[in-house]
Amino acid sequence: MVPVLVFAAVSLVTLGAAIAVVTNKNVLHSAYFLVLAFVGVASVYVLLEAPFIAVIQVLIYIGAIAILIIFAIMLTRRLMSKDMEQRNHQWFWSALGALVLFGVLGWLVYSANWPTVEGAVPKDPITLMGQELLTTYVIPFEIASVLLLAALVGSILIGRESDQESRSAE
Amino acid sequence: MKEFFFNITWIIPVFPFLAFLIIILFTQGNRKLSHSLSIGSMVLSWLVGWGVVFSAIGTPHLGEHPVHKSVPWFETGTAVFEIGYWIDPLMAIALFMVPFVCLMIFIYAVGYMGFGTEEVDPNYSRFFAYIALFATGMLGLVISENLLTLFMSWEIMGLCSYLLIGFWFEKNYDDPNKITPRQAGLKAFLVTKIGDLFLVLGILYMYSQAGTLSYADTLFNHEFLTHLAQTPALPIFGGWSAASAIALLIFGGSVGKSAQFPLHVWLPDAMEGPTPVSALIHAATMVSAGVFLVARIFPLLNIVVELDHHNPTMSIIAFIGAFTALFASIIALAQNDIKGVLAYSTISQLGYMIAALGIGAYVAATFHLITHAFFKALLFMGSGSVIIGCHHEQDMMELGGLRKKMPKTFWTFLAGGLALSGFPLITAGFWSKDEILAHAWEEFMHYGTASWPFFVWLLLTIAAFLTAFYTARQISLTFLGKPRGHHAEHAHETPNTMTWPLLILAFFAITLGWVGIPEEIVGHGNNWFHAFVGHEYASTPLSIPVMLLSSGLAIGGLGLGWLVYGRKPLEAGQMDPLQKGMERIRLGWLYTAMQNRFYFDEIYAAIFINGSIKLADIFYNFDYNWVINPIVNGVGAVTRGISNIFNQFDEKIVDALVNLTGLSGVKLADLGGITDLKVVDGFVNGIADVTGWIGEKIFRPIQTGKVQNYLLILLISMLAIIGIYLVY
Amino acid sequence: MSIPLNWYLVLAAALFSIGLYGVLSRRHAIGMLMGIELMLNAVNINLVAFWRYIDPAKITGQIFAIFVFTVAAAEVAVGLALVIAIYRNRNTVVVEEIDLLKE
Amino acid sequence: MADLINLIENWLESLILGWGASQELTLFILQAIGSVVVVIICFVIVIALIWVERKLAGRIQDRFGPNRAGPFGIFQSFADIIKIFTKEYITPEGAEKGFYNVAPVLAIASVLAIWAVFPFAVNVIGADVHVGVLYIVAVGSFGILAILMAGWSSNNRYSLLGASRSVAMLISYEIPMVVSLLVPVLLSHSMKLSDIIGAQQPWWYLIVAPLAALVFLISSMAEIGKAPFDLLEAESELVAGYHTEYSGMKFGMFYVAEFLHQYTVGALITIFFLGGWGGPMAIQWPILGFIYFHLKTFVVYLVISWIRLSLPRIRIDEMLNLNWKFLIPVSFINLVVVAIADRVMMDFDIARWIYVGIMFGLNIFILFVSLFLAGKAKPEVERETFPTRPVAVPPGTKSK
Repeated sequence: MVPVLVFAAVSLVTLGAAIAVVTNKNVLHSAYFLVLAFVGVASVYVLLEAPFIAVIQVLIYIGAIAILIIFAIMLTRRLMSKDMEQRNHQWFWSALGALVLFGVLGWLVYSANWPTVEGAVPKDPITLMGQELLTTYVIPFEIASVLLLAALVGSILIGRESDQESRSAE
Repeated sequence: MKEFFFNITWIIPVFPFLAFLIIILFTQGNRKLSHSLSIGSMVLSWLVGWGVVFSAIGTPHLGEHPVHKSVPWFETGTAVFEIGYWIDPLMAIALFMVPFVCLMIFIYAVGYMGFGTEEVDPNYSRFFAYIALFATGMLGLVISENLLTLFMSWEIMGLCSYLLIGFWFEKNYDDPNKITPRQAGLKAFLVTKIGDLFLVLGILYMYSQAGTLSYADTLFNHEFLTHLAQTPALPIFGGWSAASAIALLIFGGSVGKSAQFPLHVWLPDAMEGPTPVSALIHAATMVSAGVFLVARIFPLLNIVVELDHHNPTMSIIAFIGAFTALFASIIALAQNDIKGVLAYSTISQLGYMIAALGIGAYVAATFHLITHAFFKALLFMGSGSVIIGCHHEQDMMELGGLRKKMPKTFWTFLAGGLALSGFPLITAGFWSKDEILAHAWEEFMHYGTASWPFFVWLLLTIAAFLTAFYTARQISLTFLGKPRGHHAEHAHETPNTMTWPLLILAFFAITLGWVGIPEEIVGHGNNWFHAFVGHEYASTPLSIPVMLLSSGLAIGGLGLGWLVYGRKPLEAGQMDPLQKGMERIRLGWLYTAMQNRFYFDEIYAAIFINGSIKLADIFYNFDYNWVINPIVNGVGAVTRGISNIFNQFDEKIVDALVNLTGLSGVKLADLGGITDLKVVDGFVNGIADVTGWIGEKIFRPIQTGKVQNYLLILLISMLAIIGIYLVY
Repeated sequence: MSIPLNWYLVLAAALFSIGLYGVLSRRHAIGMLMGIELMLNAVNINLVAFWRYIDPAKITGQIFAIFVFTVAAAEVAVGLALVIAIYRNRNTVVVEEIDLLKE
Repeated sequence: MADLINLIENWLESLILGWGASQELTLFILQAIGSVVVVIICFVIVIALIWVERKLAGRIQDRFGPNRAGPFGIFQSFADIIKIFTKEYITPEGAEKGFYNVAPVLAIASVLAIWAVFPFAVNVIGADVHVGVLYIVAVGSFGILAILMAGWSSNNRYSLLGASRSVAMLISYEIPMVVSLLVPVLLSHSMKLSDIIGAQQPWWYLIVAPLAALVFLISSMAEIGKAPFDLLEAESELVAGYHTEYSGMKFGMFYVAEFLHQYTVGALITIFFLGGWGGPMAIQWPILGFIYFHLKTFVVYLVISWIRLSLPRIRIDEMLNLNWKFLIPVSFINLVVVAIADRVMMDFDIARWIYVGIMFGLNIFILFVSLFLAGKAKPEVERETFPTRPVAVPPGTKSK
């Protein structure tokens, strides 16, 4: 009974925050609601007995991604006052499409027959994960690191002012 | 030795790929090192490639027992996808041609891109990186062992063709109607993507039937093919078999890549790229990939013919090919751009090959594929040499008299031109083209004049004549007579890096045909090409009337061309005698249409581009007017919304229909009023107006440029597909 | 184990749809990015839930979730850099005004 | 007596069970009580620390420090508390009310949450999670969020600038901090805090990995934003940084969070490098472990205070250079070298003290090599030198 209540509370908070993210008129508030949604998702991981993923979720999504997003919003705040319309003219169709998609997904979920297995989680998941990452999944692991490096270099290149620009600014 | 080459076949595309990576990442600053890397990698590929080819030639019964190796590449779920290579005669023949022609073009590009002069291209190194990547794609396609890697290579080439056509992306013209390299690149990319869509569908269909994509289990598995030919296809294909559906879908891919009607529009504009690119991609290799693909799936076509006689698949392919051959050669008659003529001639020759495959002349098509690659690369590089020699003047009306000024270019161009027009006995083009015509003749004899092979044969024969004629026209206008422009007067011969490849290719353009001379002439068992490539398919018997006829057509076309253009050379500013002649017999409108490529670009623009913009407009309005009143406001808003809907319906749809009917009526009446001369122009304009107008009222969110709109459409289409899936 | 797998899946589906709505309807480019983040989170919930309920003995689901994290981090870094660059060059962050593709 | 804390816990447990509560509920109540106790201890410590800090600062700066309220001014902190409680709350106009009020709470919560996983003694552990180290790093990031919130919602340029600066700094200094934390994790083969402490019982990691300890010390001093890294509240430039607009208890919460954070860093260094609760008789008498833990933490706290009171504030470019061009490379090299050395020596099965000696030598070697290399590097910006100003000289005297 307790897990059910906890699940209900967590999912309500997560979904509520998520809805606030996409509907709030102030983008900055949206970003903070995004943090709340991330916390909710992290709690879902805890419920799923994956504490490592939960902590990583907090570390990466809140510690890095959300802060970056908030930072970017602050940097570009001049242009988006909260009086401006925050949704485009196709929002109604988008909402309809999203709803239909949700319906389809829900129907799929309930019509599928999942081969669920009762079983305990591994005793030392982190060690296991480390071993798997460096044996079975070593190539994806390396590719992921290359991807991160590429993203790092790419975002620096895109984001920095070119020499000419900064010179003309002077 | 044989084993050695068969074991390292996989390395062929790796060399240029490494060259690409090194150039693009490290050596962009050093021109010499960059082109050395590019050419060096190609030399290695060429050496290994020919090693494989000659080992393959020395292997008996390679056709029945292809050599193939593969390793698991990745797996998703239970499906394992493999990567590997496949050595059979078709592959060997293509591998004979591709690395060699690529190498010649790479060397030629050194001169063309101005290495060592002050006109050197600013992106010189990048050019060599791109063509190396292109070579990777083509070689990968040739050696690939399954349809998935084939498709991957296919798309690498699509990307390269986009990058290379738009290589001079900063170029702009004063005339806004003239297509810029940037636009040409986009156009090529988008048009071929239409074909690629079909190819993907075909491959997916194949996968859904076979559960694997390797050649060994699909195309070369007779039991599976038989099964495929007896399985009915999806309902949308009518009562066809799955085999024919797959074949047609994959053929759709080659229609795009090989620029067949109706997706031919990109190739002429692709001439905006540097000339080595035109030679490399749009003559010798990439467009041949489409033909190669159809040759690859030939077992599938064969099984369709064997088990399902009434299936129109083959006739569709043959017709599209033959029609393209004729249609493109007609347009080529009236082109004044030296590369434009060659572009249409390429389309036309590809049509020949496709038609040949459509009538079952597998060997002949392969043969023509190889010979055409050599002489068309030669012609393109010759025209590039002319362009460089004449300071980027491409209009043949401004050229002339280059025979003395650029002798090497002239003689090699002449060799290529004769091969293209099929000059009897000595040129490669004669033997290969003759074999196609002979096969068509045989089919037509077999089925009689009321059948489709007759029309195929007729179209191809007329096209052969026209080919000879426009070749003579081009050579006469460019090289004979006196210079008609100041660029031509100051022409000079091009550097050795450009002329040497021309000489080498000219040699092949003449001699390559001798490997496939029919057995009736050289004695039994001496038609080496047929023996190697297709002895499981029936050989084409020599037909003396056809040979005489095609010789006559070639010589006649060349002679007529020379009579019109060469005997009395054109003066500067003089009108094209062909135009004059056609106007005299009241066919001036036809000439205009030919010059304007039968208005295909305009029609496509009116229907698809304007149409979708206009449709987008309407959706936009619809959207906007509807969504202003959110349904959240309650019943009042809902009712108002409904009335709005009716209102919109009245205003937009009903009015639109009324106007449409009215306007169409008016246009029809106009059309009736316009008599003989104005018919075609009026008709074309009428179609453009009507479709444009329909578009204006019906088609725009598709082209808004707004990413969210695209995403929404994506979502809706996905839901629609799910819906269809659920309903079925 | 009193919570059925379906609940998690439906939660993920709802989160995904909400995120999708955000991507499709926000005018602010960063708003769109936030929608994408929600969608990625939904995917991760699915992955971890499948791991827990279908194959808990192995760790594959969690490893995939980690790869999704990396992708998300890379995506957000590049995405925000793009937004900032666009803001600097075109002085806008409204997605609808970023429509050069049309021309 | 030896195990006082568990004694109390067991007594409470039996008491609550005796009242008829279920096992689950009892556990929940005990956890709640434990949390409250930890929080109270934290606050009490902070009250003491404020006095210590001010007294110490006074002594170092040649002053008396607080000396009026009570003997040696020990009641100064209580006077401060009363003052701060009675001050008026001011919310600036145009502030984002909600975030403005939440930020100080979040700031203090992010520090307190770290305490949830601390092992105070051999058998007194709040929550011994598998991923303790990661948890500490992750929870710490909420602090950054709080600073961003405070800076943004105050509707004040100085606040916003301070917040932006601090985020730039905190995010960059998190990298060497996390990387140097990986060294203890690597050496003890676990991310569980209790395992880490257990692994360093005879030999503290301060000796095995002194370089990691040094890097961690420097970067966590930057993390708490104290001098010499206190650019986020540089008075001459930014008034008071992100909490410029705060007053009364809301300011007090930031203030407490800052002190507590410094103490927490002391605790972290104790856990990761100083053997945690380890000490003579600590296992037999867990209460001694508790005392050792706080003693060590307090010493580290004093060291940090000492450093910050002695050094002047550094420029922002120097600060970022120090991080990106020195700390990050050094910490990565250190991590790799330690990993390889550990793996190699694991195969040889050598005596523990030789292992420790080699490790120590390696660390010192890396430190000196990197310092040598850093010393060779030229400063990026040549300082502009101005000609000496003419000085008014009384007539008749000879100017130098």
